[in-house]
Amino acid sequence: MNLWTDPINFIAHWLMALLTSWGLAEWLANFLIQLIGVVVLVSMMMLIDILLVWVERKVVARFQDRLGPNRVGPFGIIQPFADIIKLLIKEDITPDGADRVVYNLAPILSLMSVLLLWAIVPLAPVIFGVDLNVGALYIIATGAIGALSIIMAAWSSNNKYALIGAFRQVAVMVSFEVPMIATMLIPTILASSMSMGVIVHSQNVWYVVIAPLAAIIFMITAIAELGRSPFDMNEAESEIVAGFHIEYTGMKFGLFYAGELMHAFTFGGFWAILFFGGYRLFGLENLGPIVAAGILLAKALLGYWVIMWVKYTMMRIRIDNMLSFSWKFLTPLAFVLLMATALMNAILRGASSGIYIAGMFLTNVVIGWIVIEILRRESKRSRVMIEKPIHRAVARP
Amino acid sequence: MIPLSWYLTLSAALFSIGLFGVLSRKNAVAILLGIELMLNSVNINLVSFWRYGDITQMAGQVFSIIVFAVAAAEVAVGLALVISVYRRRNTVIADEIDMMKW
Amino acid sequence: MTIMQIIFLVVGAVILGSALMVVTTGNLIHAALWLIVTLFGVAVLYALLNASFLAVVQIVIYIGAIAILFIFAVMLTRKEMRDRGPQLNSAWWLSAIIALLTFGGLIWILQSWGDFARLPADFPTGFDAVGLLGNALVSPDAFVLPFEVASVLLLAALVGAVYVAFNRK
Amino acid sequence: MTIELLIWLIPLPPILAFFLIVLFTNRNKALSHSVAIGAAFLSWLGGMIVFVRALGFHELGKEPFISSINWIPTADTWLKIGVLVDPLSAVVLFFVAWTVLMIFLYSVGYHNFGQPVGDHDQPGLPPQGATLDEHGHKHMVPSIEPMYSRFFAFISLFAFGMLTLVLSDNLLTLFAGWEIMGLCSYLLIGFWYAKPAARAAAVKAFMTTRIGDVFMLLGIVYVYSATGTLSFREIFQPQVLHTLATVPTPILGLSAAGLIGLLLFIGTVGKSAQFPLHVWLPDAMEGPTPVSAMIHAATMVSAGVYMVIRMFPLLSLDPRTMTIVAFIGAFTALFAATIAVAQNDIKRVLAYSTISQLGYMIAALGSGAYVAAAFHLVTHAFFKALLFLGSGSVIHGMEHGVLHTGEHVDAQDMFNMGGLRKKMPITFWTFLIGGFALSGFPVLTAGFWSKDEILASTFNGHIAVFITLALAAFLTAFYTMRQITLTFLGELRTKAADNAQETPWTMTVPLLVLSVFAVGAGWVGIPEWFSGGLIPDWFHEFVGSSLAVIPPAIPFNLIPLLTSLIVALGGLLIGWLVYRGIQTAKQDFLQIPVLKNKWYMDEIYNFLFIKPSYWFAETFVYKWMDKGLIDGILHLVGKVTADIGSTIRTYFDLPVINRFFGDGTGWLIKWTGLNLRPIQSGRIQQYMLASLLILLLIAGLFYYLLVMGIIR
Repeated sequence: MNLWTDPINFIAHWLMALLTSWGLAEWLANFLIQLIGVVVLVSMMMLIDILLVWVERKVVARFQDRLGPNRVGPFGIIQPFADIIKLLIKEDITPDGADRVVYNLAPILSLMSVLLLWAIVPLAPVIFGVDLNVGALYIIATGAIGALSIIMAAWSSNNKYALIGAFRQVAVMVSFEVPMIATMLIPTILASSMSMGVIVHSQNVWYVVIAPLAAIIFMITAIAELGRSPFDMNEAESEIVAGFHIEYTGMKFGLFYAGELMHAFTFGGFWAILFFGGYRLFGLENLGPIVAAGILLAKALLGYWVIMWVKYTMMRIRIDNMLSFSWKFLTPLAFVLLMATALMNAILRGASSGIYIAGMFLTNVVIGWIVIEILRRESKRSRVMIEKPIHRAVARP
Repeated sequence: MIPLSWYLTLSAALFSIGLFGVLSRKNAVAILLGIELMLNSVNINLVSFWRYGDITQMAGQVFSIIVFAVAAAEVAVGLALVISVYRRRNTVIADEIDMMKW
Repeated sequence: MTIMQIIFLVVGAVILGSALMVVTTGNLIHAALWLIVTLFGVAVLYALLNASFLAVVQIVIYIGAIAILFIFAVMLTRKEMRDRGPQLNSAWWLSAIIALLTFGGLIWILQSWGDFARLPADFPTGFDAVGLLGNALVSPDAFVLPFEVASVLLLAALVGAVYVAFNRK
Repeated sequence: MTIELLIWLIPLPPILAFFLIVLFTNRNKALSHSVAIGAAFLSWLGGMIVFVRALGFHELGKEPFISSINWIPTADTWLKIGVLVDPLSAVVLFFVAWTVLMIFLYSVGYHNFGQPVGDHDQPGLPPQGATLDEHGHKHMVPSIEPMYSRFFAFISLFAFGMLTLVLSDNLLTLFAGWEIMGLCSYLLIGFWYAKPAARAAAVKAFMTTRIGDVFMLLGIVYVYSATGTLSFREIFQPQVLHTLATVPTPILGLSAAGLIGLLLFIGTVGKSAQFPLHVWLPDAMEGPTPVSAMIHAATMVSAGVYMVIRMFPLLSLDPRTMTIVAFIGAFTALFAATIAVAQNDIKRVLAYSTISQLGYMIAALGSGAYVAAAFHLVTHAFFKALLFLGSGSVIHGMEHGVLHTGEHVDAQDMFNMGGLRKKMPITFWTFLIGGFALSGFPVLTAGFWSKDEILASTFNGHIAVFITLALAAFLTAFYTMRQITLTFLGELRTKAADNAQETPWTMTVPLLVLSVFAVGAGWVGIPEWFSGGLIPDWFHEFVGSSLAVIPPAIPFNLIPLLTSLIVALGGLLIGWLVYRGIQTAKQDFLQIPVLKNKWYMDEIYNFLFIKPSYWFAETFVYKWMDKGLIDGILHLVGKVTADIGSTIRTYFDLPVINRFFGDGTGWLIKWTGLNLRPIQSGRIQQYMLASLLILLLIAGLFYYLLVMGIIR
């Protein structure tokens, strides 16, 4: 075992030897090493986060046909640091009648819920925080904490707009979690495990080929969970000034902001892990863990780019349309997909991999076609209804 | 190695605290909170019995999952009741909801 | 005093303390938030008991759904932000006595049980509890019936909640 | 798919069809009947596959297709449900599948599918016909049944019951199917529930069969308590049978086996309308004709016989039981036949003939002729279903004529028909085949072989039974010919008959199919001596093999053969000669009251059971006990007490009680109530508090007592 093939464990052993030679108790040393690992991981992520600010601003500028930050440093790459300084020196206002503890706790929770996700991300075969055997559920769990932080922020800042935003956001989260879980279960079925490591490891063929629809749905639900446009009901600037973080200033707002970017990036990463083979890229990952990690981060960046693309090219959807979109369209579709996948998986289990993949893909194609048909009919009918609406009494239970 | 007694004591304490909440809180929502505490203590017992008994027998975990389901159902219905009561009587104080007397 | 025990004691203290806050704090939102702390502690306990699946499910269901539902309910059933006046009813001391009695009685009966202080058999490595649980939940000679009944119960609760809370105006 | 799984699946489609129709498709008539027929077809397909596999598989009697699963946990064992196909149930399954499918098909035509909706039809009444306005002149045509889908739902449920019963491998599921069919027959007899007659008939059928069922349930319970199992295979273990045969019972010295057999047999008496409990079957003809054909000829009444045949190893243990069975059967055969000769309603004749034929089977079984009984069961199912459907077709044709002419005649009275052979040829020929089969027309028809086998097997041993059955056979041939002559031959007696017309293909096709079986079903059982051993008696070997020891073939004997030839041909001939000339009911010398009124059975029952219970309730309990005795005493007591009371009131009550105690108590109670009122505060938490407090106290008390050892 050398630094190249297995850096983390290498360093860990070295540290272990060092600390024990200093006469630390076994478990204490172990604990310390774990702690150091966590700190390193988190700070790395925060570093990436800072870069993400720059990326985001550049990309949005390009989308809006601007130059974007280009003054501070080459290509304005130092811009984020300037932003941070600005945020830090801003006045930190706490609104009157706010619930101080909760108010200050919320942004931390918000960022924490994102960073927690990275505990289960397998950056490389040998670089991962912990390989939970219930990884998929873990993602949802942390998402729950995120929703919690939003509610806390909104309620504690004693502001109607904030509360409305939080209500919307939580409604969205709760309703989009359902199809998200369902789509996460599809890779789970295919890999017959919830552990991210196993899922990545068993993707000799990327699951996006085997379950393309699932990948798409996952992306949509992910964007909704993030509360980014077109699903940014929680901070619809034009309606409720900035939603749940309306009252936050300075670094607290900065935490929310960083959390959002990080969240987007993380979901890009999970998209890659669940459907695009994680750190695997045609055997390149065998060059070494560092390369593998690089591959994963690159893929995550691509997913993040897709999210930004959607964000800056689509306009906001009304809340009720959005919820009905989740409940009446995504959820049924996701469950149909789930059942179909399970069924085909059981049927094609014995078959050769070629047939297996072809069958799965065809199933998806067929389902997708049917869905498109239904949508076409539906939209036609709704158009007719808009042209000459039928006045019927509102249904009462 | 943690002895079973710790878990049982903890859950008993949690149960009693929940009981206290149920009996003494004014606000109906708070009463439901107390009930949640009691359910959780029950779950702790179930899981710890699973762990300290024969771990190949899944009954403990299965029943705690069923308790999850029951808790979810109970909260949904209970809060719905509270909300509709609030709509009609404009209060959620358990003591003020006393139409059923005399 | 192993590290496990230390963790347990810390978590237990957190659980009990936050539970006490839940039932005593005057601010309902805080009560709900304290409940979340309690639930989180319970999840950690599950993790200590090697029931990882339950731990995660605890967070997903309780914190992700139930607690948030509570906060909603609290927000929906009030006019102003703070609750005024005492949150405990007049007979709270009696309730406290009863709670204490219950606790004492439980412990008293438990400690007379032979296996009260038994130690766990150490957990076999690579023991797939989740798989077993899944099989137990769906295999006909195990718990599929209770499981299905629970699902039916959930459905009924769903419909009932919608019906009860529906605003007829 | 293993054969066992297939057997499991056979009864499924009808029940699914039932729920489908009841829940979803009952608005759409066409969909409903296609669902029902589709289900029947699936069951038929499965049945045929199983049957063919059963044929192909020798040693079926030794190890039949059997599979069973646990159903209800009892203390330490399970009540199992399962399926069993041995030779017996294979053949029964065969004819059940066929008849059911045919009758489903027939019902479409019978309920006038495709005809317009009636002018003033309403649910619960038979369709009254619709006025059709064809270019100017109006005329009446049959109208579609208002409760069309409902009918198909019911018969689907019925088919499920029958298949369950046939395929079940234990008494429990058999009984379940049995009761499902009882329910269905109630629903279907009372299908036109707005007709009082139909209502009464339904109730009568239900009550009468219920009597039998109760005894049967007793028998089943007895079996379970005696052997601890209900599965046929386990009951028929030699040692179990032996114990059953040896254990004595308090009741008239029968052995346990004998008593169980008797109880179960009473169930059969109720279900397949044997002598004391036969009264419901003729009235059941109030239901639609397919129902009569399916329930009261082909399947349900056969179920009773099937059950006793199934329990034959148990039954045959006790000679006394066998004798009772044999004589009840023989008597019923003759008795019903005598009634049948005097009926004018075309369906009632068939009903009584059904009773008598069932009597045949019971008698054969009672005299130990296992195979003969099963054989007659099969053949009879086919030709009796055929006859019923034929009569239904005749009635349908007549109704068409009645509607067309508007002439008010009973469409079921044979004296209003006559000469219909020209009007409805297909019905005529198929009916003729069925009739000849029923009367046992020699060599060709199925009835001959089965009946002859029965006669032959009763001849050695039970000579009395033999004679009775021979007489019954003669009467059978006689009334069959009477029916055919009155209905089809001679000239047209009414305008309605003149305007009768052939029924649609949905009704004629089943007739044709069934007539094929009515002829062919007999040939599988031709005894060895007839063909000189060229054709083996396949049926005998096949079905016989389901017994532990295959019964020996009946030795050839001239007398029974001659008898059956004579009675059959003679009956037919005489029937024709007599009724050739008769045109109206007046000329019919057999219309003597005692036969017309079915030996006054209903009146006797009325007198024996119904009147007495009425009298008991009305006169004895109400008039004498209540009014006379009790009220008298009460009045006396009342009078005396009133006097005493008034005195006491004036001198004691008013001053002491009222003033002091009365008002005092009132005041006290009011005071108490006022002071206790706060306890019921309507505050849930206080209630909880109190209850918990008391709970804790009680718990502590009990714990204390336990520790003290005062209670243990």
